[in-house]
Formats: sequence, C-alpha cells, structure tokens
Amino acid sequence: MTGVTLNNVIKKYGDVQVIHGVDLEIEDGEFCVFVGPSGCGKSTLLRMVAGLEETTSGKIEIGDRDVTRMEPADRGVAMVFQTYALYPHMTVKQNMGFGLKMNGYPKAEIEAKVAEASRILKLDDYLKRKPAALSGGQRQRVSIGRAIVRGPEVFLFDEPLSNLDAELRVEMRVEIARLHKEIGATMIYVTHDQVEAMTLADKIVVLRAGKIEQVGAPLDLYRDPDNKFVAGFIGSPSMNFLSGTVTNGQVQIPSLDRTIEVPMNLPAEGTNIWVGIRPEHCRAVKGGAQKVELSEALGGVSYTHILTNNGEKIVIEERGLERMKEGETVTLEFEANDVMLFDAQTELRLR
Amino acid sequence: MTGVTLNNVIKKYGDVQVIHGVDLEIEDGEFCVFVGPSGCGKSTLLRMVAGLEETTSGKIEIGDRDVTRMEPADRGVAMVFQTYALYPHMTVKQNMGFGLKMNGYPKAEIEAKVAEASRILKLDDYLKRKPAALSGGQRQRVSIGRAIVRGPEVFLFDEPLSNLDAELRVEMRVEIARLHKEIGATMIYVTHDQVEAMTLADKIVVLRAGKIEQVGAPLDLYRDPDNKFVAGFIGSPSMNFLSGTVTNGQVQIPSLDRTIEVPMNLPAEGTNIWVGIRPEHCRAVKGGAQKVELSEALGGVSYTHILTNNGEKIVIEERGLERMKEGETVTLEFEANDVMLFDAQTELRLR
Amino acid sequence: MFPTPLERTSRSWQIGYQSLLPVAVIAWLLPLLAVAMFSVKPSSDFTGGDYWSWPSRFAGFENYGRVFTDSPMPRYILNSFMITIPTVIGAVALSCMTGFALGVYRFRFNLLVFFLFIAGNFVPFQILMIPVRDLTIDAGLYNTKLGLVLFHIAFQTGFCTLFMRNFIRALPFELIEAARVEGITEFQIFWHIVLPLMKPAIAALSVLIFTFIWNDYFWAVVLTQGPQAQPVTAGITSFNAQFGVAYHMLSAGSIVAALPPVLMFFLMQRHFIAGLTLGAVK
Amino acid sequence: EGLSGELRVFSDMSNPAPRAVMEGMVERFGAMHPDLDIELTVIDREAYKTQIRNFLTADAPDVANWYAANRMGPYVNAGLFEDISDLWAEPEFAALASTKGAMTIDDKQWGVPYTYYQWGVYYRQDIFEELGLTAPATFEEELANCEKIVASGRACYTIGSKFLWTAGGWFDYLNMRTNGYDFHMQLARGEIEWTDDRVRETFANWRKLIDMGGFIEDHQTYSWQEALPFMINGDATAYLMGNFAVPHFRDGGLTDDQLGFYQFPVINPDVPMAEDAPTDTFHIPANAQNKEAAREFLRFIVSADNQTLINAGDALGQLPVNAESSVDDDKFLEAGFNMLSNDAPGGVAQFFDRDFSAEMAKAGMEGLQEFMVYPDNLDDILERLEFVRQDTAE
Amino acid sequence: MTDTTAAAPHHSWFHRNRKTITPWLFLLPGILFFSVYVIYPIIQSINLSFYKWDGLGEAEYVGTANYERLASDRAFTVSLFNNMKWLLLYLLAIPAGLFIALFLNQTVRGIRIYKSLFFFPFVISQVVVGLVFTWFYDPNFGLLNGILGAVGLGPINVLGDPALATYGIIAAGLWPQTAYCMILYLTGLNAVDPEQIEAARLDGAKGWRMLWHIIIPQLKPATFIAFVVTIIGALRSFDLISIMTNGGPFGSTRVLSFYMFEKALSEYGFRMGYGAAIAVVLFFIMLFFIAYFLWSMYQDEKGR
Ligand SMILES: Nc1ncnc2c1ncn2[C@@H]1O[C@H](COP(=O)(O)OP(=O)(O)OP(=O)(O)O)[C@@H](O)[C@H]1O
Ligand SMILES: Nc1ncnc2c1ncn2[C@@H]1O[C@H](COP(=O)(O)OP(=O)(O)OP(=O)(O)O)[C@@H](O)[C@H]1O
Ligand SMILES: [Mg+2]
Ligand SMILES: [Mg+2]
Repeated sequence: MTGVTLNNVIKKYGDVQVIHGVDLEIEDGEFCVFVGPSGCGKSTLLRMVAGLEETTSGKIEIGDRDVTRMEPADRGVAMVFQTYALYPHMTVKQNMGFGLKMNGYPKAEIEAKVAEASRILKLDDYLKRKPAALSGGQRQRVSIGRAIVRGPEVFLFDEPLSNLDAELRVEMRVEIARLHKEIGATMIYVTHDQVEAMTLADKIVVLRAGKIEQVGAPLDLYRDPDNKFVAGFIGSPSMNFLSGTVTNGQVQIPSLDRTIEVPMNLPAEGTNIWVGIRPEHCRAVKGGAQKVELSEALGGVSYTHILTNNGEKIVIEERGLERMKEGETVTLEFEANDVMLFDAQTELRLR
Repeated sequence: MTGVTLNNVIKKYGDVQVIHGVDLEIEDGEFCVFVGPSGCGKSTLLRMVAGLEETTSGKIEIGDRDVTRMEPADRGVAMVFQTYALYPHMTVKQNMGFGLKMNGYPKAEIEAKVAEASRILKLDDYLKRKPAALSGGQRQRVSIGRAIVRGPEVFLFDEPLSNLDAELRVEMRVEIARLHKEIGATMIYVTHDQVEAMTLADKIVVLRAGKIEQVGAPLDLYRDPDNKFVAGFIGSPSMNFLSGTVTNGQVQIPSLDRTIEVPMNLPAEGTNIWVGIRPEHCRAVKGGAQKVELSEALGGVSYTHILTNNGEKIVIEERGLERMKEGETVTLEFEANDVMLFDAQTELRLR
Repeated sequence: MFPTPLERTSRSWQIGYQSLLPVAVIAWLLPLLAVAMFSVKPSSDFTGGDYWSWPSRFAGFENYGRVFTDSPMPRYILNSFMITIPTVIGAVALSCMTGFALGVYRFRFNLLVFFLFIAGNFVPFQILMIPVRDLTIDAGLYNTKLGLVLFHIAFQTGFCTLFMRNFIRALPFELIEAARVEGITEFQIFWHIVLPLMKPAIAALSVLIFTFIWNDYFWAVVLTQGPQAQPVTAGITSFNAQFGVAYHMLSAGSIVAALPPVLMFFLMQRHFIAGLTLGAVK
Repeated sequence: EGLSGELRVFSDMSNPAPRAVMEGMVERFGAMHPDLDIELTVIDREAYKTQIRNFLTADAPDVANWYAANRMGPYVNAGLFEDISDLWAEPEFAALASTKGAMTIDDKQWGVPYTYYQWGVYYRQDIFEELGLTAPATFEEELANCEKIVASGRACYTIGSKFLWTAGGWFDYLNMRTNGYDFHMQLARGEIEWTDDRVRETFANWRKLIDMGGFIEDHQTYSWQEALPFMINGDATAYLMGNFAVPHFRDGGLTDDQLGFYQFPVINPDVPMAEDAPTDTFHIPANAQNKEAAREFLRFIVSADNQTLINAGDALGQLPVNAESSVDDDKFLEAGFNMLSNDAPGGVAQFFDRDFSAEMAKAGMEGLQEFMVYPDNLDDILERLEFVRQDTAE
Repeated sequence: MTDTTAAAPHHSWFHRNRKTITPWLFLLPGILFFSVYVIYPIIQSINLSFYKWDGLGEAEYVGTANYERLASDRAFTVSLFNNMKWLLLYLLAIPAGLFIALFLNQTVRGIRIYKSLFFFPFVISQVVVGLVFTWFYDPNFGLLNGILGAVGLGPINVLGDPALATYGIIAAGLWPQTAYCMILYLTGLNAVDPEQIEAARLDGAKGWRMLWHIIIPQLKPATFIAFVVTIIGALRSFDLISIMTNGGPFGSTRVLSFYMFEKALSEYGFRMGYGAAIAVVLFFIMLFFIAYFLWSMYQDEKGR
C-alpha cells in the first residue's frame, strides 16, 4: 500500500543533470538503503522523495498517490537529517509535538503520540531537556522520535549516524534496526557506511553518477554483483581487480603468470577482461614471484599488500598465526570458483 | 642519534596535572604511536615534544640535546596537524617553503627542497594552487610536505588523518608508511584509530589519564596485554569480558554456565576475575542456552551479538558460509588457551 | 594567540605590560577625562582662569543638578528615548522579516534586493537630505519624533537586513526543511522557529541600533527643531548656546548626553560587540 | 476682547536676558487675554536661522521672530510672510515710521520691529586712562591709540569670528566710513564690483589695524561670547559690538566706570557718518492658524509701553522703536539713542548679513574672516567675492 | 499511521504559489519603507540637481548648470580636496586599531575593562567627541597646548589655522574610528587559527614576521570590514565639522557633505539644486566604493 515507486525520475540543476532517469520500486515496509560514492545523487534522490527538491521530470508515487508535485507536508513522509535539525529552543517534548501542534491536533492526542514515541525510543527521562543538553545519540533519537510521532508512511534518513562517533554509531544502528522491526514502516536510508548498508538493508540501491547500478539484498550484491563498480564498492577491503585476457578458452592473468579455467561462458578469444577476487578468498604461500609490500596486522586479521610482478596491487586477508612479512616473496592461491570476471570495456559481469 | 627521550615529564595546567611523570624512549628512526581514550593527554605530550606546550618538569631530549626549554623552531622537529594548519593565503609551494624562507635559506635551496618534497608526495600538479582548492587528502599531503622540506630529525603527527573520509584515510595511511620507510626519520604519531595504530607503529604507547599503561610492538600488545584496559583498547571489535570466579583451581564463568581449566597460576580460591576472550576466538554452535540477539553480515565476515543467560553480552566473529541468525539459541565454544584472565580489582593480567 | 601570551614572556616584560596598560588607557581617554574633570569644577575655577588645576571643590552635584533643572536637557533626553526606542523596535522588526525572506528563500531577485539594501545603507545620506526633508514636511511630520523615527527605521533597515540575513543564512537550513516536511506553514516557521533562534541577533542588533540612533545628529538637525522633538545630540548645541562659556556646565551637559549609550554599552557589552562584528562579517 | 484658541510663538531670543523678556511679554499678553492659550517656543539663536525655513513651510507658528531688510526677502518673495500693511495703516503705527523702510518690500509691510540697537566701540575706560588715552574721533587717533595699546602688551580689539558675522560689523563700519553709506548699500545690492578700488581702500584701512596687531589672535576659533573674556580680563581694550553685549560686560564684572562707548571714528571726513543699527522684528507667517490673535500680539509688542518695558536696561537693554517710548536712563542706551538720532546723517544700515543677499553675506563674511587672518590673500578673496556677486546676480 | 494524508491538499492559488509569494510578503514592509525613504529620494536628488530651487518657490530647470558651476566653485574644490584628505587619513584608523588590538590581545586580569575603556570613544556621540576635542585644541586653555607648553613647544591654534584645522578634525574623528577598528581586529584575532600560529612557530616565524606573514593575512575579513566602515565614515563626516569649526575658518574645513548641507539648508543657503548636485557628486564617489564592496560580497556569495 505505501511503498514508494520512482518512475524515470530526473533532476536537473539548471543545465546540469544530476539524476538520470531513475526507476525504483520500494515495497511497503521495506528498508531500502542508498549507497554510492560522494556526489552520486543519494541525498538529491531522497530529498526528491521528501519533496524538498523539485522533480524535473518523471513520477514519484507513495502508495498509489502521485506525489510528484505535492508539498513535502502532504506526502506522508518524515525525514531524519544528518545534523538532527532539532529546534534548539524547544524541549524534547516540544520538538516532537511541534508538527502536530502546528497542524492543529488536540493537546491530548499530541501528548499520547509523544508519549508513545518516547517510550519506543526510551526518551522518557529527557522529555524536559533542550537538545543542547543531550548527547549526539540522544539527539538523533529525538529526531527520529519527531518523525515517528507524525505516523508517516515513509521514513527518510539522510546519513543519520555520520555525525556520531564510532561507538555510538554502532549502538544507534542497532536501534534503527529494532525500530524498523517494531513499526514496520517503509524506510529509505542514505549512508556512506558499508557496515550500516550491509546490516540494515532489506534492499541496497547502488548509485553512481545519478544512475542506479544495481539493486538487491545486501549479500546478493556482495556475492553476485552485476558489474565491476558494484563489486568494488560493496565489501571491505574492496575486491582486487587484475587484468586478464581470454586465451584458449581460459583466462590468462599476466600479473600472476597464471592461467585459470573458469566454469562459465567466456567471451571471444583475446578479449580483455577484469579478474575480480576478494581479499578473503586469496591465500599467500611462501616463495614465488610476488612481493609483499606491506603487511598491516590488526590483531586477529592482517591485510597484506602484495605487488605483482607487473605492478598490479593486490590486498589479501590473512588470519591464523603465520602471516607474511614485508619483503617476502609469495605465490597467490585462490579457487577459480571464487573469481568473478568483468568485461574490460563495459565493466559488466561475465557469467 | 636522534631518538626522543622523555624523562619523568610532567605537565600541569595551573593546579590540574594532566601528564603524570612519563618516561619514554623512542629510538632513532622508530615510528611511535600514542593511543588512548579522548582526553588522556596524547596531544599534550606530543605538543610538549614540539615545544608548543611548556614542560612543567622533567626533561625532554632529542638526540643528545636537552630541548626541554628550547623554542619550537630550534628543536629540529616538524609537526603535522589534524586540521592541516596550512596558511590559506599562500600557494602550496609557498606553504612548503615558508619555514625555510623564515630561516633565511637561499631561494635556490628552497626551490630544490620544495621540488624534492613535492616529488615524494606527488604534489607537482598542485604547487600553484591555494589550499582552498585542494581536497582533504591533498591538503594533508601538503602539510606533510611542509614538514619534510625542513628536514627535521623528528616528525610529529597529531591525528593527521581523522579529518579525511574512510577511503582517503586508508590511502594516506599507506602513504605515511611509505614515507617513513623512505626518509627513515623518527616519527611520533597520535591517533584514535585502531587500524592506524596497529599498521603504522613500530611501537605503540597506550596512555590513560596522563600515564603510560603499556608500551610495545602492536602485535605484542594485541597478544600479550598487561592489563584489562590495554586488552580492551587494542583490537576491534573489542575483547569480550565475562565475569568469573576462581573455583576449585578452575575458572567458573556463570554467564556461560561453564568452568574452564587454564594453564596458569590462578589466584586464591573465590577471587573475582575477568575472563577476556577475543571475538575471533569464539565459535557459536547451534543449540544451547545463549541467544543470538543480532547478526550483522558484512559479506566475508559477520559479527554476531549474543546475549548470555545472565545478561552479559558477547560479540563473536563468524566467517564461512553458515552463520547464526537472530533469535537462534547457541552454545559458545573457545579454546581455554585463547582466554586471558584479569584481576577484577587491579585489572592486571594474570599469567 | 598572537602576540605571544603574556604568561610565556619574561617577568620584566609582564610587569612592564601591566603597568603600561593603565597609562595607555589614561592617555587614550585624556580628552574625555579632562571633560569629566571640568564637569565637577565650580564655575569660580573658570572665571579665575584656572582650567587645569584640581577642582577647588567638588561641584558635581550642583553642575549636574543644574543640567537637569535649568535647561531643557531632560526634555531632550526624553525625546532621544522616544525616538530611539521605537526606531530600534521598528528597524529590528522590519529586518527580521526582510532577513528571513532573503536568507531562507531562493528566488530570482534575491541577491538584487539584498544588494539594494546594502547599497542603500552605504549611501552618503546627504543625497537623501533634501527629498527626505520635503517628504517629511509634506507628510506633516516635520519636527515630530514620528518623522524622525520613520526615516531612521527606513534607513537602518538596510544595515539591519544585511545583519539579519547573514545571521539567518548561518542557521542550519535543515531546521527549515524539517519544519516544511512536518507541514508547518511558512509564517509559522518564521514565528516559531526562526524568530526564537534570532534572539541573540536581535539583542545584538538592538543594542547597536540604539547607539547609532541615539548618536545621530545630522537627521536631528535636518528634520527637527526645538525641544519638542529634538534629541539630545541636537539639544546639546542649544544647551551650549544657553550656557555660553560656562565650561563646567557644558562639560556636565556633554557627559549627560553621552551617558545613555555608554551605559548601554557597558550593560550589553557582549551583544554590542557581537553586533559590530556579526553585522559586518558574516 | 474675545481672543481665544491657541497662539504659537517661535522666538530666537535664547540668551538668558532676552529669553526672560520674551517670556515676560507672553505672560503679560496672556494675562490680557485669559482665553488665549499661548505656546512659546524658544529656539537657539543660531539654530533658528536655519530652521525658520522649515517651520515657515511645514509647521508655521502664528508669530515668529526675524530680521528686517534684505534678510526677510526670501520669505517675503516666497509668500511665507503675511502682508500686514493693514496694521501699519493703523494710526498707532505712525510712531514706528523710522523703521518702516526696513520693513517694506514691494511697498508692503511684512513685519513689525520690537527693538533695535546701536553698534559702536565699547572700550575699557580704565585702561585708556591708565595709558593716557582718550576715545578717538578720527582714524588717525584710533591708530595712534592702538599703537600705544599694543605697546602695552594688549590687543586693541577683541573679536570672535567663528560664526563670521562679527567681522561683518567691522567691514560695515570701515566701508561706510571710507566710502559712505550709499556706496555701501550699492555694494550690498550687488551693483558694485568687489574688486573696485574703493573697496580695496576699505580693506587697506582695515589692514592697518591688523598689521599693527590690533586684533586678538585666534579670533577665528571663538564665538563672540568667547571673545568677551579678553576684554573683561584686560587682554584687549575694546570691542566693536552691538549694544546687546553690555549686559555680558556687566555680568563679567565690568562696572560702568570701567566700560565706555564711542562712535566708530571718522575715516573719510567727506562722507557723512552712517551707523549699523539692526532691527529685530516679529512676523506673521502666511501659514499661521490664528492670524487674528497674532495681529493683536504684534500690536501689543509695538505699543509704546511695552517697548519701553522690554528695552529697559534690566531687560533687553536696547533701543525701543516706538518714538513714543522712553529710552531707559542707561549710559549706553542714551549714548546710542543720541548717536542714532543726531550723529548718523549718512543713514542707518541694518547689518552686513541683513543688507547683503544671503549667499553674498555668507561668502563675504567668510572672506572677511580670512582677510583678518591672512590679509595677504586679499586679491584672491576679492576675486572670489566678485565671482559670487556675479553668480548671485544672475 | 495515515493521519497526515487525510487532508487532501486544497489547491487555492495562494497555496500553489506560496513559496513564491511568501518572501515578497515578508519583504514588502521593508521594501516599502526603503523605497520611500532611500531609493526614491536618491532618484529625486539626482533629478533635483538639474534644477535651480531655493526651497521655497518654484523650481526652475537649468540642465547641467549646477554641475558646470561646481567646476568653477572654489569652495567645492576645497571640499573635494578635504574629502580626499579624510579618505586617506581616516584609513590610519585601520593600522592604529590593529596596533591597539595587538596590544590588548592578552589575557591578564581586568583586560576586559581595558578593552571596554579603549572602545569607549566609539560609543559616545560625535557631537560630544567634537566638543571634547574642540576644548582639547582650544588655543587658550586647551589641554593640547598645555602639553605642548610643558615640553617647550609653542602654542598652536589647531582649529583656527586653515592649514591644520582639517587635520585636527580628522584626528578627532580617528579617535572613535580607531576604537571601532580595534574591536573588529580584536574579534578577528580571536578567530585566528591557533594551529596556524603554532605551525608558524615551528617554521621559525616570530614577532613582526609572524604578524606580517601569518596574522595579517588571516585578519583579512576584519580588515575588509574595517576598510568599509572607515570609508563610509570618512565620506559621511559631518557632525564633527559642524560642531568643531562649522566649516571654518573661512571654509577651509568643509567637505562635500558639509558643503552640501550649507548650500541647501543652512542659514545662508538657498540653493537646493546646487546642494543636490554636490550630493550627487558625493554619491558617485561613494558608488565607486559601494560597487567594490558589493563585488567582493558577490564573490563570497558565489563561493558558497
Ligand atoms: N543546488 C545544487 N546546484 C547544483 N548542483 C547541485 C546542487 N545540489 C547538489 N548538486 C550536485 O548534485 C550532485 C548530487 O549531490 P548529492 O548531494 O545528492 O550527493 P550525495 O550522493 O548525497 O553526496 P554525499 O555522499 O557527499 O552526501 C552532486 O554532484 C552535486 O554537486
Ligand atoms: N589549556 C588547558 N588547560 C587545562 N586543561 C587542559 C588544557 N589543554 C588540555 N587540557 C586537559 O588535558 C587533558 C589532556 O588533553 P589532550 O588534548 O592532550 O588529550 P588527547 O588525548 O589529545 O585527547 P583527544 O583524543 O580528544 O585529542 C585533558 O583532560 C584536557 O582537558
Ligand atoms: Mg548527501
Ligand atoms: Mg588530541
């Protein structure tokens, strides 16, 4: 009923087009996360759904209502900002009740709704305080409370946690997951943070330069990316890419001096391709032609930076007691099954 | 020759003492990292070495010169600030050459040194720009260049990367490691970031409330912390701590309903202790009394939050294909060898 | 901090600095201190040609007393308040609105209107003199406080708009967006959200405008005459004519005229300085 | 009589004594007309001069102070003063005949005089005696006296020219004595070039006094009141001034024995003596509300009794205009009355800034002040004045 | 969960256009006032400068005659020249203010009081400043001559000497103006990035070189404002002249703003059109600076 549908949505600032015809369907109650590099249009797209930016062309529907030209207030959305955007001169309670009050709700109803939100978010002890007297996490909780109170059909979050420090971020992330489970509303969430995206999302939308690159469940994107961009973007440390060529129905990887046989339909002989391999799928064995440039030991895990003999770089993950040292020469090992291939031209995945 | 030696160094602001008699020896060419919670005195200590804060008492030596009362400019140190502290009205080139100019170096020499630094840091294309026209990473590189140009004996860094975004941070971290290898000078580096500390340091100094808790190589601290503070501070996610009691020469852990036998001299019967276990040393097996509260799948790894039956929380790291789901009940398994014990009172490690 | 903080300098330099401070202040305020001294000297000191010696006796009470009893000074001071306070209220009210419009909305002539306000504020006001005077006369407001107030409000609106607009610009725009998403009308946003947040700016601006208007002389001369409407700056000239060469009285009168803004400054120092810098910087 | 309503009077009589006189008049007139509500506004004398234009157009009172002759020209021409020829036609006004000319423009009368006063030289009799000097009758004697005074370490004349007009008095006298009343008035009307040799002669005479150090120094920084102490303290011996200065001398502590008065001495015996005797006046603005009451007030002002009263030595200390009034038996008033009645065959001028057009007066007095400080600039000054004369003549 | 959608938006014209209309509604009173009292009078003044008008009777169109007359008017030349003196010398307030600000930029006990006292002259009316300085300069009893006398220098009559008077008035004006610049610089110094000073200390910059290379460039915003307010102050100077010399001695201290007033409204001035022409000249001088200010502000706005 209250999913969000974008239909060939386009945004131009003057002559500059920043959103290039986005089509997207978000189901009722789904938690959808927008990720992508900085400046790719995540915030813009979110704000278009909110009605804070005008939509140049295309259609935005919430439920079955066409909201493309509606005022933000009439869309049934609530937004949570990165900077919280709490009214600093009002108490927590007033902040949460303000929208209702201005829209003429009766006092008793406001009280009830605020109390309910405050219960959900465990804000009861702070209702009388002003935002300045709250910690970052509490502030963000109030700003979520303000959104809840209005009972919107869709919640919009624009990097709500990026102003918090690492510890709080983890805590609030868990909280938002719980909230989504509890009230079950549709949520759209913009973030830079891999971990947030992977852990919160029902569906991740990867954007690049105003276009959708891929949409899917987090682990689907991780395991089965459609193109090199998504493969490189999802997962940390990023997937390694080595250049390769299709030779004799096999893939030749010059930097490793190795040819692998992969169980898929390879393109024409001689085609240049990218060979993608995740750090955790690689092992280094002592002795060989590759050189360890740097080893970053973090305790349980080490990231070992390896320079191949033709200058390509690879990062591998090492665990266990024996780890490579800088300057050692190694051979890289991996299962041909774990490799992903991408067309060098189109960067599309070869399957 | 140009190591740094601190000798019972004390700093007071008025009546408030913030550095409590620090003794520290940093070898020539060593990369030393200060870590510790916010407000513990990392920056203060660094700035005392730089001469930007006066030393209340104690002695600071660089090489064999006593610099305790010297002007900053005369100490042969260079500092890189968190906020870069570039002179906004000068071009990159002027910024880097300013220190030499102030010290009356001939023009040609300044040119040569700036050119060399710019080469090392790959700044040639930006020499004519002003800082405002640079990205964060480029700015930080310029500020490092400014330090290099003066050819100092000791480099000081105060959280140089914490204003950069995640990706750049990784890149610059590698750069700084390379730089250290290339010019081989003594470096002191303050950071909040686990990964930076672990990967860059030859020697980590863990500070708490103006006192040194432990000094050592990164993996030594990881594997062999002296106390609960260091154990909890080094490693991410942090070590889990469960309360335990010495019972019958064994350690009883009520939250897991389990007694373990550990190969060390245990304290007196009935002593309360902390049982520390790192997330990567734990496995969860289906079925049991513990409940999975949340599972955060990040692709190659999942962090699974488990609530024990007496309310203590534990995070474990899971890899592989089969991972626990929320709501499942599990049993925790670990090797008694991987466990560290700490006195509940003194928080010192029991060995 | 620059120059080097005193704590880091040598002991002798510290002492030198500490003792230089009062000397410097006295030298700086010398002309004013002289006037203050004049104002408590008895008239006999002056007729004896004895200007600079210590007052032969303290005549402050009688001199200041006479300022209030023997001259229209109280009237002038009252006028000043009756001109200054409505102007402050009016100019601040208008500029809250203009500042809001220019600071919050993006529309076609935004910058143009804004620059017009700034430019108008910088204009040498002599160019306004004749037409404004005619306008005031035609409106029957010549020699009324209202005439002066209306003009001052209009003219100060330029500066105040610059001030308010920049202040509002510095507020987080998300606050307004958040309110819009919540369905709060534009006027409610102005009244319930922006206005409360502008309190510091309003305070700073009020103090600043108060002194500007209080100290205005030019327009007082152009638009008013006589004690019904003239403020104290203009009044002081007729006070001088009344007391001629009675320097003790002139001094006392001058000090009385200068006092309200000075008090204002000391009471509201923080706001005042905030105003000066905020207004001009951004 | 049934005068009622409000009568608003604007006055420039802001110095203490004139102010008291003005207030007294209003009070007495008010007592005669209890139903009349009189509002008196006294405005600083200097400020009044700039403000009169504003209130005549914008906020006209019913009665306002001003000056006779050319000085009222702009307002008469602009129709801002009421024609009160009807009043002058009344028989009582015959006693004012001597000033009728000064109140007439275009054959109509535009105001009534309430006082006038002689100008002349007030001097320190006691110092003159001490130096063995007598009041000079000719310019040569004047110069001789001055030489001795200067030799005694004093200045002959005090003057405060900050507000310019005091220098105008000097020019009036020097010019009227050198070239005569008629020439002076021609110059005032702009009919003679400032670069005329006869004008130069006037300045040449003036220069003799300047060069010998006859005037106090730094007079350009003082107002006329600020120049008084020089004479009171004996640093200067004389002051060419209007009679209104007398109370100030007395307030300053000079007794009538110390203070003397003489007519400005003869320079060119061929021209008849003429005097400055400015007439101060009351007018009814054309926009007045209560003209009936205003006319009654003017009648009251010019009445013989009132004129006697307000011009008395303890009041204005000036000369009544009404021929039927009596002059107070004050030493200086009598001397002035005598002088103007008997020793001014050449004519009576109003004063530099009232006889010359406004713009000429401003530029002229500025030039005069400059001349007094930098006599060498004379050629330049005269050229400038000539420029203004031609310019205003357009 | 669906309350917010309950009310279907009613599409009145105002509702649809409220984002466009609201700002103009808010601007309306301000623009109205400003147009009536500022914009329109400027136009009117320019128009008036082509007329001959005594302020009482009918105005007569004279074309550019007023401007032609300006060219040959010595008093105008003097005023213009004095304005230039004001403009140049008033700028001394900027370095002087900086100097005092540096002097006071310490944290010792009571420094706030000292700062306030130094700022004092700016708060009091220029009329009072004028009076105070008139007495200070008084050739008879003025404190200045007292001081000069004490060190064996001859008495001077500052305000009576046409060669000195303008400078004397400017000095009086510099008093409050310096105080103003001082405050601007004090707040500017507060905003100087301490890390940059530390970086410069490490680079070996000290004292004057620190000031010149690091501090002053960072004070640029403060300097800009100080420049703006000082220029405006210099061109608006009226009160002091009116109080201290009334344009004299013999017109040597006039500036355009004063001369304009004199020509149009003073005791002897009846040339409204001519006065307007003078004001227009002044306006165009100022316009030159206004254009510069607006241009810099525009650069800033664009940069956002
Ligand atoms: N008002 C504007 N005028 C012109 N271009 C704009 C405007 N606002 C945003 N853009 C451009 O639109 C693009 C998308 O911006 P947006 O803020 O949506 O990126 P984002 O993905 O949210 O980035 P970030 O992760 O840094 O927040 C950017 O290239 C930006 O430069
Ligand atoms: N000028 C000062 N006056 C008084 N106390 C100070 C001053 N500067 C720092 N401190 C105190 O000294 C302690 C150490 O501060 P410092 O800045 O060195 O901490 P830090 O470890 O660098 O913290 P962070 O990680 O947040 O940068 C803190 O408790 C701080 O409050
Ligand atoms: Mg964004
Ligand atoms: Mg720190």
